[in-house]
Amino acid sequence: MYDVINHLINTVFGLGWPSWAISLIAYLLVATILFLVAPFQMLFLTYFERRAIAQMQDRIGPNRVGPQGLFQPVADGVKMFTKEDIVPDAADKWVHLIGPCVVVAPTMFMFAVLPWGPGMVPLDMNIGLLFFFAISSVSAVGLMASGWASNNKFALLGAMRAVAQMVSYEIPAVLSLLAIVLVTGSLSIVDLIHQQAGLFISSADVPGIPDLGLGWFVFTPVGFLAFIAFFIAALAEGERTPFDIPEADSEIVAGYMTEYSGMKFGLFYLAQYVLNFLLCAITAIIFFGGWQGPGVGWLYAQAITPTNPDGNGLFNVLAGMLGVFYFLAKTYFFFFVMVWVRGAYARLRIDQLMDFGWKFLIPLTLVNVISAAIWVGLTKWGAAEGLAFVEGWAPLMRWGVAFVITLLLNIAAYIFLARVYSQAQDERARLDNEVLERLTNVA
Amino acid sequence: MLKTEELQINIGPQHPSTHGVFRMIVTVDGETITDLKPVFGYLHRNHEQIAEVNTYLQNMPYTDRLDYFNSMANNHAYALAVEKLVGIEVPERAEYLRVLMVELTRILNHAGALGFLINDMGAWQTQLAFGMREREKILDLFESASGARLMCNYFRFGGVARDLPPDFMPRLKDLLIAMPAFVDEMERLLRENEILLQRSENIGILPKEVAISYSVTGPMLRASGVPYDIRKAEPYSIYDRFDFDVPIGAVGDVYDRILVRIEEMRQSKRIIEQIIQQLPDAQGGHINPKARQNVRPPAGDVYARVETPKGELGFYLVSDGSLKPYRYKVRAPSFINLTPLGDMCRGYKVADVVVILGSIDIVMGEVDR
Amino acid sequence: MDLLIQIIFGLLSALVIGAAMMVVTVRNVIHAALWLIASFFGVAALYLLLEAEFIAVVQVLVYVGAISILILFAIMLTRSNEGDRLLTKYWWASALIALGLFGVAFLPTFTGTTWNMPQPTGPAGTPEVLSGVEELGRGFVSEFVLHFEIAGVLLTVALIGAIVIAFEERSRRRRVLTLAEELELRKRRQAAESVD
Amino acid sequence: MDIQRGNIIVMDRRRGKLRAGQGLLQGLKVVWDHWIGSFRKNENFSQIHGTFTIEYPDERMKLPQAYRNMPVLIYDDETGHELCTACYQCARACPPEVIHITQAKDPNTGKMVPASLEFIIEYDACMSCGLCAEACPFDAIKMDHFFELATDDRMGLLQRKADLNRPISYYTTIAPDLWDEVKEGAMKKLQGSIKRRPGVIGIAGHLSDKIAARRRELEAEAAAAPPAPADAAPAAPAGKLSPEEKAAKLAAMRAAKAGGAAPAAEAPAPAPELSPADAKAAKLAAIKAANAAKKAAEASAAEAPAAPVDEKAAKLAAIRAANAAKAAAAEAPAAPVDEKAAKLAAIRAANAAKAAAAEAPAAPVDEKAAKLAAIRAANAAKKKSE
Repeated sequence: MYDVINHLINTVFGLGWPSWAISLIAYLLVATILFLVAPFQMLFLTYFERRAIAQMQDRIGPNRVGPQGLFQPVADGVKMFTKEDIVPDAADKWVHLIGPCVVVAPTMFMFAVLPWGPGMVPLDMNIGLLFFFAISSVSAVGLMASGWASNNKFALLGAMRAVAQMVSYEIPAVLSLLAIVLVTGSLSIVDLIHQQAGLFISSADVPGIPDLGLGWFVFTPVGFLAFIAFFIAALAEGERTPFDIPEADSEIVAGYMTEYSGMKFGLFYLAQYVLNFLLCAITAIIFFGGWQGPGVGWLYAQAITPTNPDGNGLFNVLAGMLGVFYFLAKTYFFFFVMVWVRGAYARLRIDQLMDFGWKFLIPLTLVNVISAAIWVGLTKWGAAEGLAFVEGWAPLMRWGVAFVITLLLNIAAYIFLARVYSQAQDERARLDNEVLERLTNVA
Repeated sequence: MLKTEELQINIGPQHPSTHGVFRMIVTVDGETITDLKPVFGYLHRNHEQIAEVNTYLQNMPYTDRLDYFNSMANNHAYALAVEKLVGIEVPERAEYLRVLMVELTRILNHAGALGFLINDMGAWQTQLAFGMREREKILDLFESASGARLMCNYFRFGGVARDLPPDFMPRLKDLLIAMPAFVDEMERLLRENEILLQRSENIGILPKEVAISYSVTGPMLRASGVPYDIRKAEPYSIYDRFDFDVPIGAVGDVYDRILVRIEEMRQSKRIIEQIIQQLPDAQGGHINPKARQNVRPPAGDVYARVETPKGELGFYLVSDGSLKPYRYKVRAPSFINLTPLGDMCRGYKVADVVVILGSIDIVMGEVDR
Repeated sequence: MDLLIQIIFGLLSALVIGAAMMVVTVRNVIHAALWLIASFFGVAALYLLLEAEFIAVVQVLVYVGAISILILFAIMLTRSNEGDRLLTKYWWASALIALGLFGVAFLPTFTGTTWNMPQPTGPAGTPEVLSGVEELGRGFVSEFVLHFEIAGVLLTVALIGAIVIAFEERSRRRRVLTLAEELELRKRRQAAESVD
Repeated sequence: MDIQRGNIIVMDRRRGKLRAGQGLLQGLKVVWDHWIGSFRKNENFSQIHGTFTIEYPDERMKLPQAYRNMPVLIYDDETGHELCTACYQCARACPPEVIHITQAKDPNTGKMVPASLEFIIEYDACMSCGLCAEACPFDAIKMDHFFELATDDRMGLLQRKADLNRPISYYTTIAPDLWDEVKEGAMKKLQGSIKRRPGVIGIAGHLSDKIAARRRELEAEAAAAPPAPADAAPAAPAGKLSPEEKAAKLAAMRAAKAGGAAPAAEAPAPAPELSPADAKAAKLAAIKAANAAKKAAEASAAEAPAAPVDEKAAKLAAIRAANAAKAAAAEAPAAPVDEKAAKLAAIRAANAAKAAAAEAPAAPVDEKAAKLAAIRAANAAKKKSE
């Protein structure tokens, strides 16, 4: 973007503007595009969700407004905008107003580090992953503020639940990402994607494997478990079924949104769906290679010749388009999975949700971090790090041994934890003998 | 030190999951319920008083409006009561038609009830949609036979309003092909789902003794482990001709209620299969031609009861020899099953209240009357 | 370029200081907490301006995402005493004390620093001073391993302490018996009586 | 508990099974199957997959014949005669009591005729139970399949006879089998009641061509038969002439003359003498006036739906009839015997006026006027008779 604008202003018009002005313009442009993309994503996602879930329930879903009902979200948006904005008398007006804004803003921020295709990233931070999660935690403040400002029991309860849930499920999410970061040794999202080239997660370790763009982390035991854990945590962070407790309509009406109407209510929805999109996108990027896929690397390679080291323009564009297609396809697939899960399951209770997060998911991801360490040790380390016995092994052998060991470890951990967890659940549900005994003796 | 206060929360009468205009005054300590007081009467429609100014037949369509899910079963109970009072014979074929309709009602009620229960647990209506799909099919059958989907008004004194239309039986047979698949699917969705198990297992336990002392009936009672089914205990109509099992629960929690309902759908299907076999041989028409609809029963009183999908529905009628009942009393299963709600919810979490309420399977039209 | 950065710096500093002022002057505790969060944000932005991305992100993650939430929770779970007077009779004394303490803290920095702005690092062959994450990680497990471990132990102790307190609290709380438990209790009592 | 046959099953809770997510995967599988299946339509009852939505305004469900929504009245296509005989069985059977019937009367004799004059069903309170259709011994009231009844008018669901009338041909399109079952008996009964219906009574009010045809038929009969009673003469022209405004007006004027002018001329003579003969004459005059008024009103009213102008004429006629009746009644107090006659005449005049008013429902304004006239006539008659 910078190059294009620089060329346009300084070469075509010859204005000779300083570089900071041009980068400012470039950033503003990119930001504007992203700000436009985000709401459209949200609109499409709501339509997509409604259609998909309707089909899962043998219905048709919205199909009246526009072709196949595509403009239904637009109609909903018009409704939201024209609705009266009601602020309760007892509410804290300013905080009530700021709440939804603070919820929406971070989700927009998160677009800053999201790579859409090869080379298409607004800002390649070397700590992009950390940035992503740091920013996402900010929206908790907005939830808290709006729940408190509504001056409503249900709203406050919903906000408390939402924040508690977000804070606790950030831990398994980050821990499962930590395993991946251990394997790759980088926090940069772009780096993560580049490492997923090749065939299975081996292109870096095993030479001579063709670059099919299929070196996704999900194909390793470590990556797979991390993916499952991360996706569950993402469901919880995005307040999706079965973790949509903050807005459990059968208990606390609509949670922190109870006292909102009109476009403020719409902003919460915007934030939620954009966050969902981002979580799906980050899942696709970290575990499924983002824009990596068969053909992207090949297209790039086609154009690069000694005379033209940057590649041919047409092939670059084609590769970019294919990459964006792969990325969006994966992202929408994960959103479909979210919808799918929503179609199939009931909701957990808040204490069960906390139990699951703290007693099952966090231990599991901790074990997975250990697995990741073993994986790194077996595939990357050598005598220098104190692992002399792997020295003689062929790369494929090392890779295979690592695969088997981590797989066994993860499966064992999963079964063990599942058993312990379900036993704990049974124990909780049974009659509390101790208390009964005590009470009997009192009498 | 942290201290929690007891807090009163009103759930309802305007609340998304109270199954109508129903209010619960919940006293909570933290998230645990210490007391729950059900408040009803918001939907009171003066049903019993209206019935006393109507003639006997005119009350038939009003009974549809009691439990609008199972209008056929309500009609059955009322028709039985009046027939007992007047002494009307019912032809065999009419009895078969009656039982067929009532068992279909049982399936549709349980399909809907399970769907609503899972909805209360926070599912996004998938199970409800599946249940509603089967319910719609059965309602189509009802419509072709009686003329209406919900307010069937199909039963008459001495039989049913009209015989089955010619396309009824083929469609019913089609439906019975789909039914096992549907029930199995429902079971697969509900029975082993870990989330659902967490939400329903050992929640809202109603022990046997308490259930009996509250005179709870229907699937609620059977889930608590009491094998009491009026179809077996006091076979009315022609229920003694059919072979079916009575499912009971082991613990009496929400999960058992789900299981019992699923199994009852299977048993109802069994009964319907037997009806299809035996119906062609049945004697008589769809109604006793000698039966007058504008009955003038002799002075006296009568109590007749049936096993509706929700429990024991009884009609108590007192006649003074005129065209209109002198006293008309409904023993509504929803209402009586609702009474132990407060006790059942004590000690559980707030989120469990809606699940326990959903597992009772109430219809406010019947509770408030 | 410099001018722009100066302007941004000025704005951010104004935000930080203004928000901090609001924290201590607004009457509503929740509003104060929200202003505090705004101030944290400003600080994070200042870090970004210094090209210390990692620190900025950690500032957001820890202060905005965690600590402020903790503060909000704490405020909401305790009783609010709104309407108390903000300025006591001896406000000047507290102001003096605060200034004195600030001076004590600031004096060494003031005297010990050579106030020379570091030269902007050129593009060619400069050491990566602030690309930080890896150096930070290495530092934690090599040079500062002791500090790191001590901090870890401290946090673990705090965590366990919190759990212990929570468990004590739970065991002390009046347990509401469910219907089944009550029935079981009644049975047991009857059995105990019949034995007597 | 005494279980006769069958067993008691204790539900298996599958305890002790390791629950590690298999149940969740099963649920996903079920939903996935439905998602895959949803790309085709669910055609029949034996399927559980596929969309089963009926996109209502575009596609409609085929309603079963027995479907019942709201009750309607049936009339015969050929003769235009309604099957309803105003026997009140439906009104008695109706649980919410929303059926209101007025029975028609023979204008000449004043006797009840097996036809309804007005038939009102309050659709807004109707509970669609179908008991009225079952109770009807003449199969005149049937349950319609039309269900799009929503209206924004509060009185829009108060259905009068004109709104309720449906031809048999319509009913056979919605429920052919049900009609076949009852067809024979119903038509036989209809023939019976047609015989007992004089004039155009019992023909659905909106079928003006049927009414005209029937009237011509009657005329032909009258012409063929030995001279009709002479007293009917003043009204006769109305029937003979084509149903036009002028004719109606003329009839009304004549009626007024007959009713008002004739007795008025006679009035001075009998009044002072109070002789029984005069009283008789007065009575005769009154009756004549009343009959004439009635005929005129009826004739004009029958034409009313055709054109609003005719309605005006009817209104005029009604008013005149009322005046005539008033005038006739004015002669009455002469003798106690006459009083009775006069009263009768007055009441009849009032009825005639009412009937005339009731038959002109097309335009509410005129209807009001006619009603007003009728009420006035009734009041006047009452006053005078007292």
